[in-house]
Amino acid sequence: MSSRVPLTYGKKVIELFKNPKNVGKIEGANAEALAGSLACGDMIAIYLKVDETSDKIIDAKFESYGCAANIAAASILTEMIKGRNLSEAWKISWKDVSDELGGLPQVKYHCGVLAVGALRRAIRAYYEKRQKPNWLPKELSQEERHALEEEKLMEILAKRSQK
Amino acid sequence: MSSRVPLTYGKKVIELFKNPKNVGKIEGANAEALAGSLACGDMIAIYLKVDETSDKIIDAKFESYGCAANIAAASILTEMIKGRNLSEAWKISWKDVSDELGGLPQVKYHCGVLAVGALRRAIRAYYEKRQKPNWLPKELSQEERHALEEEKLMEILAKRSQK
Amino acid sequence: MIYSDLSKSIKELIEFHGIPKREVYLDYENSGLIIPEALRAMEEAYKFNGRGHPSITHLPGWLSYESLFKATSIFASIINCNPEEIVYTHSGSEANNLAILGSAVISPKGRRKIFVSSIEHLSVIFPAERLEERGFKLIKIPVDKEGYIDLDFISEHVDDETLMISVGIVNHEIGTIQDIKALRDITKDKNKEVLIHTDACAALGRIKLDMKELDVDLASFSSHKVYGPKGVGALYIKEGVKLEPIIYGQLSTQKLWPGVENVPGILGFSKAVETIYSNFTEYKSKMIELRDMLINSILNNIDHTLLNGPYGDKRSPDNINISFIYCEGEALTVELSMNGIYVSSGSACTSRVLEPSHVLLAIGRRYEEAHGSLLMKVTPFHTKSDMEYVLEVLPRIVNRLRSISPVKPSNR
Amino acid sequence: MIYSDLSKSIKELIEFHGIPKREVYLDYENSGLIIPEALRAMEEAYKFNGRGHPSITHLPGWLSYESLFKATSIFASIINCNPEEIVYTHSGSEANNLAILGSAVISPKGRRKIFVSSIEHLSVIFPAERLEERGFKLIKIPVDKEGYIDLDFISEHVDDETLMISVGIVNHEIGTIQDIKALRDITKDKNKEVLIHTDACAALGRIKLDMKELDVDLASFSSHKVYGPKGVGALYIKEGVKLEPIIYGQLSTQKLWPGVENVPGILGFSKAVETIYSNFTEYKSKMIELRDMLINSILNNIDHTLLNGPYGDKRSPDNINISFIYCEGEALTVELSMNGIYVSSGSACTSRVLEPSHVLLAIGRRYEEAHGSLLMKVTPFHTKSDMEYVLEVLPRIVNRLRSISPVKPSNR
Ligand SMILES: Cc1ncc(COP(=O)(O)O)c(C=O)c1O
Ligand SMILES: Cc1ncc(COP(=O)(O)O)c(C=O)c1O
Repeated sequence: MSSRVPLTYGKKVIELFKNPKNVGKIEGANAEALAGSLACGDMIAIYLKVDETSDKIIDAKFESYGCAANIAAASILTEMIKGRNLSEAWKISWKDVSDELGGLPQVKYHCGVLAVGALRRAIRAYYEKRQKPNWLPKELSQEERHALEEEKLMEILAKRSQK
Repeated sequence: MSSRVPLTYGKKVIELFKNPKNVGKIEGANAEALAGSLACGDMIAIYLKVDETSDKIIDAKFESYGCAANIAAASILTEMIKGRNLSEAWKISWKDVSDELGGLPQVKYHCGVLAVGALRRAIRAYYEKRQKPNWLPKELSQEERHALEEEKLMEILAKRSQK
Repeated sequence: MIYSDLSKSIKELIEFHGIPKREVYLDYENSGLIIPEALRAMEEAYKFNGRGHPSITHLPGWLSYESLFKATSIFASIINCNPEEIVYTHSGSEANNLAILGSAVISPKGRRKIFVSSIEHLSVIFPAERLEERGFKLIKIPVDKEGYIDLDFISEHVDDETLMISVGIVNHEIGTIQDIKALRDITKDKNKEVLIHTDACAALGRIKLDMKELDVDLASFSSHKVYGPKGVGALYIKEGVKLEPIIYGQLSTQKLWPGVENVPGILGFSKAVETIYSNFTEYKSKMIELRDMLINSILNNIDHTLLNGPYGDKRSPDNINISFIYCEGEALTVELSMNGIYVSSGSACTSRVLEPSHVLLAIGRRYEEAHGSLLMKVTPFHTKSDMEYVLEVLPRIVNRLRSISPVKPSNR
Repeated sequence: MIYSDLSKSIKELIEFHGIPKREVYLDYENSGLIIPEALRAMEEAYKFNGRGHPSITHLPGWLSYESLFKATSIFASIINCNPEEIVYTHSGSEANNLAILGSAVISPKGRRKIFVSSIEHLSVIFPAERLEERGFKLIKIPVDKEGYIDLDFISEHVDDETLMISVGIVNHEIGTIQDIKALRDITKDKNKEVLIHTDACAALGRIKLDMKELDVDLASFSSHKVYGPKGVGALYIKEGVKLEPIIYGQLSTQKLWPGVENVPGILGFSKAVETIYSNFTEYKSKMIELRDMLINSILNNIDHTLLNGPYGDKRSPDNINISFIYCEGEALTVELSMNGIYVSSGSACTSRVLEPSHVLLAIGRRYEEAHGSLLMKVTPFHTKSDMEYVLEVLPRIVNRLRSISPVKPSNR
């Protein structure tokens, strides 16, 4: 098989992979979203419980199908956003996630992107039936765009290979 | 350097290379000839003392500049011809020399050719001032031709490289 | 990433990982142990023969030549060919490149079609794709769900323009043992000039190989795949088949690959092959026993698993390749490693290219099935207790990963 | 000749030859001893690291990676470059091929001129000649009587169309140490895009090498030439310089040469380089002492001898190449062998091609001078007493062969 990429995960990644924080769904979550797909080999679901008056994230959980970096990225992201306002949470970039993990190998940047993509989708989902705040951009952010592109690409590839 | 050919000399070749028979010139030789050249890296001189009435070879010696196979070929050829008539000696081919040596490696066939070439030239030299016998062909034999070709080729190559 | 960062992070990782109490190494798809006898043969050569190298005008050279000759004769007699039909390279990849590119260089006009199966090793597929860029026509032979090539496709498509066909006798990922003799007969029936190449890197040491019986034109081998030293490959070239070098320099006893021969490596390689084949019957049944122990237990005890490749006698004795659906392969390999079990995966996450294993896709596996695949190869030197350990650890890991996943077997 | 005959005749030869009482091996132009430290490093890798190979998703892979990293860093720091600038092949010949062919593959339009010196190793000249067949223009740089390249020629001929220049820093046959820095400056002055390649296979371990100072783009190395294991070569590729692979397959940490890395071999190679350079000052003066002992004594005591290559400091510390006029080189090597002295020769008789050493012809030696040449290379591990033995035996052999010859020094 083609397993020849140096996976130079830092200690933090492996630690969180072994013992991820905040795994699972949230009973009564008021926002959730998915990014990635089985075909991608990468999929992250983010569940948020947001305080309706303060827009503060009271609880955050995730589910992940993917590599060690994927699980670690989702785990650390949920830790980073707990207790923050949605507007602050929105500002977290894939790079912030990677830094918090002690640096991701280049081939694994997309794991950070996917985690942030899922989070931002969840935030958008939260505002779906609510008044949209000014800080929420209309256009897709970089991370959301990348997640979407990956999903579409895989759909095409997967279809092609099934022919 | 380019020294990468398997030299698979038989025991006989090495034995004669170490202790060649009939080395040197003959005092009062009545025939002698040279084949090859320094530039070829291969050169054999054959000296013959021939009984004028019987055309029998009474003594044969050689000098050689060349590889182990070259020295061995010249040595064994002088042994093969001693006591023979010139007509019999003429008939000895490079293949006979090779066989007598227990087989020469392919890259060394030309050593046998050169030895026989020198001998045949000596025989021709002998008949230079004498009545030529019927068995002596007018045209150059294979071995003589090859010796000549090698000499000419080397002359050209050597000249070219000196430019 | 630059070297010093890389090194720091790997060191950290190694430290954090720790040395597991129990270890079972199964990543023979990549590389593995060396047989002690082979290591010893190589060491002795370095001490006594290594100074010389064959074909020189002195004693150490002759001694080297003689030892090289002996080693080659032993290898040749095991695969039933003449020693003159063997040339050495430095790896199986090089042997495959030499076979494919070296035939193409001197291909006659009008013979520009090359067939390779869609599940070949990349060191067959990539050179063939290079030839495509240079104007050859590359045709990928389809395979069925177990990886068997479509023989009808060959009899339909091989024609006067066909130069060569390359199909591995044992597939390196899914263990499919092809019927190369049938392939050969069908091909030569259409055009007897077609060169038949088989990549036998994953076959040597796993099945008996007989060049006379297979009657192929070219066959590739790799030393480290048969538990010999690294740095040695070999190509069988049937008498009369012509190739051109593809790397240029001083040729010596190796008439197609330049440079000083790796004589000590070659002696180690030959010794490894000899050791395996002198215990072949025993080793083979040992491997089959261990293989089936893993396959049967995993398929029976872990849900949503799929065997990749054929089951039973038509499968290479060493090969276990199973997809764990709803699990991602890299995560599996990393967690297995932390438990001392070392395997590889067909997941895209563990490859340089975006896509998962081309072999699994070619047999019709979906992306998610390929992503969740694990490849393990047993050797005659593994024990039942090794397998028991794997069977104890693996279900736990699969369960944990599935429990984290947003897509569960149940909610699909 | 078929193998079985060959084997029979070699066995006979070995038996007849016998093991000489005293042996001095000097054929380092071909191959030679391995440093015990290097052999040990390789053995240990096979025992502990060898199972894994770098860059895999498990512990043995990470351990392998780490050891590969360490070995490369040591080698890189000795030749003063970054470890990222090293790629491994399996031989010096492969490194040279990769440098030359791998640059040409992606050469920009209009850059089709390649310069190589006329005394390069065949693994540089042959790939360059292949490129000539593919439409490149090959220009051989002339050399003077000592083997120095003509720098004026370069400044006259290098132009906008020039793609690359390849000149070995130490010539493998005549030991000439080129001024690569001057070559570089003159070349880049004419066209700063020109790639400068130097074959450093004969230089490593003999002179100090500093990639930053030399400032070349590409440099080739061979492990067994520096008393390391066989099966390892390396190419220095300056940061930013682009090459394409010339052999295709699975790439891993080696981004230009496919196949599983020869990690144990690489560890042995690095250890050999480290061992030599940590004793460099001592080793160098030792080699120079032995070299000059041989050269001076032969030139002084045997008539009609010619030193090939420069004398003194500008000559590689290990290299002795002398023509014995009126003697043929192969005969010399064989008789020396029977006396336990193992050397090589530039005679046509010892080469596959009709002609004698192209290096000797290029420096203006006549054919008969080239035919009578002997090449000996000393190591730091030889002794004065070894040299004394050579000096005792050699004159006797030269005299005997001259006495058999039809052309004597006197009658010319
Ligand atoms: C089927 C097959 N072909 C070729 C190769 C390449 O061999 P190597 O690693 O010696 O280049 C391998 C192993 O990696 C293989 O399994
Ligand atoms: C200058 C030079 N270049 C290249 C090579 C080739 O190295 P290798 O034998 O590792 O292919 C050699 C040695 O033979 C050499 O001396």
